Amino acid sequence: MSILPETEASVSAGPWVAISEEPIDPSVVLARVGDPADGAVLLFLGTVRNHAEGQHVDGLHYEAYLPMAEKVLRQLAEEMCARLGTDRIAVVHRLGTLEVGEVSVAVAVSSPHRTEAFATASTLMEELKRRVPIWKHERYESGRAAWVEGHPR
Amino acid sequence: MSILPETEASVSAGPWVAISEEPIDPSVVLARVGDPADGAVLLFLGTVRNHAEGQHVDGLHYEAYLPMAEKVLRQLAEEMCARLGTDRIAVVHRLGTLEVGEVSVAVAVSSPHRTEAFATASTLMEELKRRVPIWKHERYESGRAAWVEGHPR
Amino acid sequence: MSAVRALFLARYRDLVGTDEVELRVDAPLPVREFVALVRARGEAFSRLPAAATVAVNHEVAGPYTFVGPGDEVAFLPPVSGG
Amino acid sequence: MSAVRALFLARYRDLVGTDEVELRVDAPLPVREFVALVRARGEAFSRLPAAATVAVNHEVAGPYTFVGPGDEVAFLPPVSGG
Repeated sequence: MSILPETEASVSAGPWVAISEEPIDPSVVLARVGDPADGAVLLFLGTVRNHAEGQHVDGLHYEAYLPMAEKVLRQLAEEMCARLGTDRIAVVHRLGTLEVGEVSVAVAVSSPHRTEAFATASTLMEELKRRVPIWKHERYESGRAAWVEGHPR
Repeated sequence: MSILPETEASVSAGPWVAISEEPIDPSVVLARVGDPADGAVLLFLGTVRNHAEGQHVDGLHYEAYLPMAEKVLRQLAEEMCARLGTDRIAVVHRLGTLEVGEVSVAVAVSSPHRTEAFATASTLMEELKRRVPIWKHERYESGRAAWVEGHPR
Repeated sequence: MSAVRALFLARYRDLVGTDEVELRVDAPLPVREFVALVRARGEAFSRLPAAATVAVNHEVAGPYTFVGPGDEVAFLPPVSGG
Repeated sequence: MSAVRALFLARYRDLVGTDEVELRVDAPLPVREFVALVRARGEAFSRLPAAATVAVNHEVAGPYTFVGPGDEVAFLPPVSGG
């Protein structure tokens, strides 16, 4: 027997966070944010580049330590929501094999004014690259492949 | 009789710039940028907020000094391209009557790394708000309407 | 033709009650004097700020930029696009 | 059960040649000692850095965090998501 009111579950949805092997659709991520009170919407997409450290890249593979990656990414999104004062943040990271040009990560933020949206999306990306246990394995034109570790820039 | 090679016209398309009464489709703006060499794509949307300076906003109207607005916006986009080192910038500003939630301006930038994309989109918006001769006429819930001048923040 | 077109945008149009007037100008004169000429056309025009931003032929002009026959001078309130 | 699961991610998995081993641990011990125990399992394991980042139960742990029976300890190379 529940004594909680039925509406309890919908009080605050929190940020939308996902890690998935499915291709990322930017318009779906964008649709997760926005509000009549917001004057700014920002969408960042990370895409697979055809070059890295002077080598020609053919494609890559992302691997995650999934339970921890999901937990850390959610914590991070919640920290950003606390800073923003709303839950209008969406973030999704792709796993598996990606070709050049495909979207590896998408972040959407909406806010009343543009400066918070820029700062939040930028900090979220910086911290994601620092904290979330996901690794990139690059395939080069030369036939070689290698794990990338850390972020030179 | 032309002595220019036929490919001349397609050497550099420059940034994509538009000022229009047509509703803005974010996915169309996004599609104007991106390149296999780019690892970052940024889309900024300005949307009509339901409040301004403590008043409830019902909707608004944008007016431009069109020939100058088009010229200044193009100059600005070209300055940003020069800074970025590529022409992968798209910007469109809406004119006419807009309801709450509609997109008034969209900026898309792609670049090899994310920091330049963030800096370019942010500076472009700042300069657009400072230099492009476009004015906002807000309609309030109270029935009053007023020109907005300058940008309090 | 010896006319200069003066355009009034946004709130300035509401202020003066028209979006455009033509002024007869026989010789080039500085923006500063041209603005004074416009403001002297009547009570409505005198509401324009003496230091209003103006653009000459789609380019923001300083007070000593010269305006002559055939030019287009636009009176621009502080902008609020974005 | 008195086992601790040790997981090896990304390049560390390639280095040791397996993604997981179980170690018998009768009493809790600091991460630092647990890592030494893993590295002593053989030549492949000794290639893991002595100061590798490890997570205990999905939380980054310092060298003096205690690891005990039932815990999951993951060896994490520097991350490169994004």
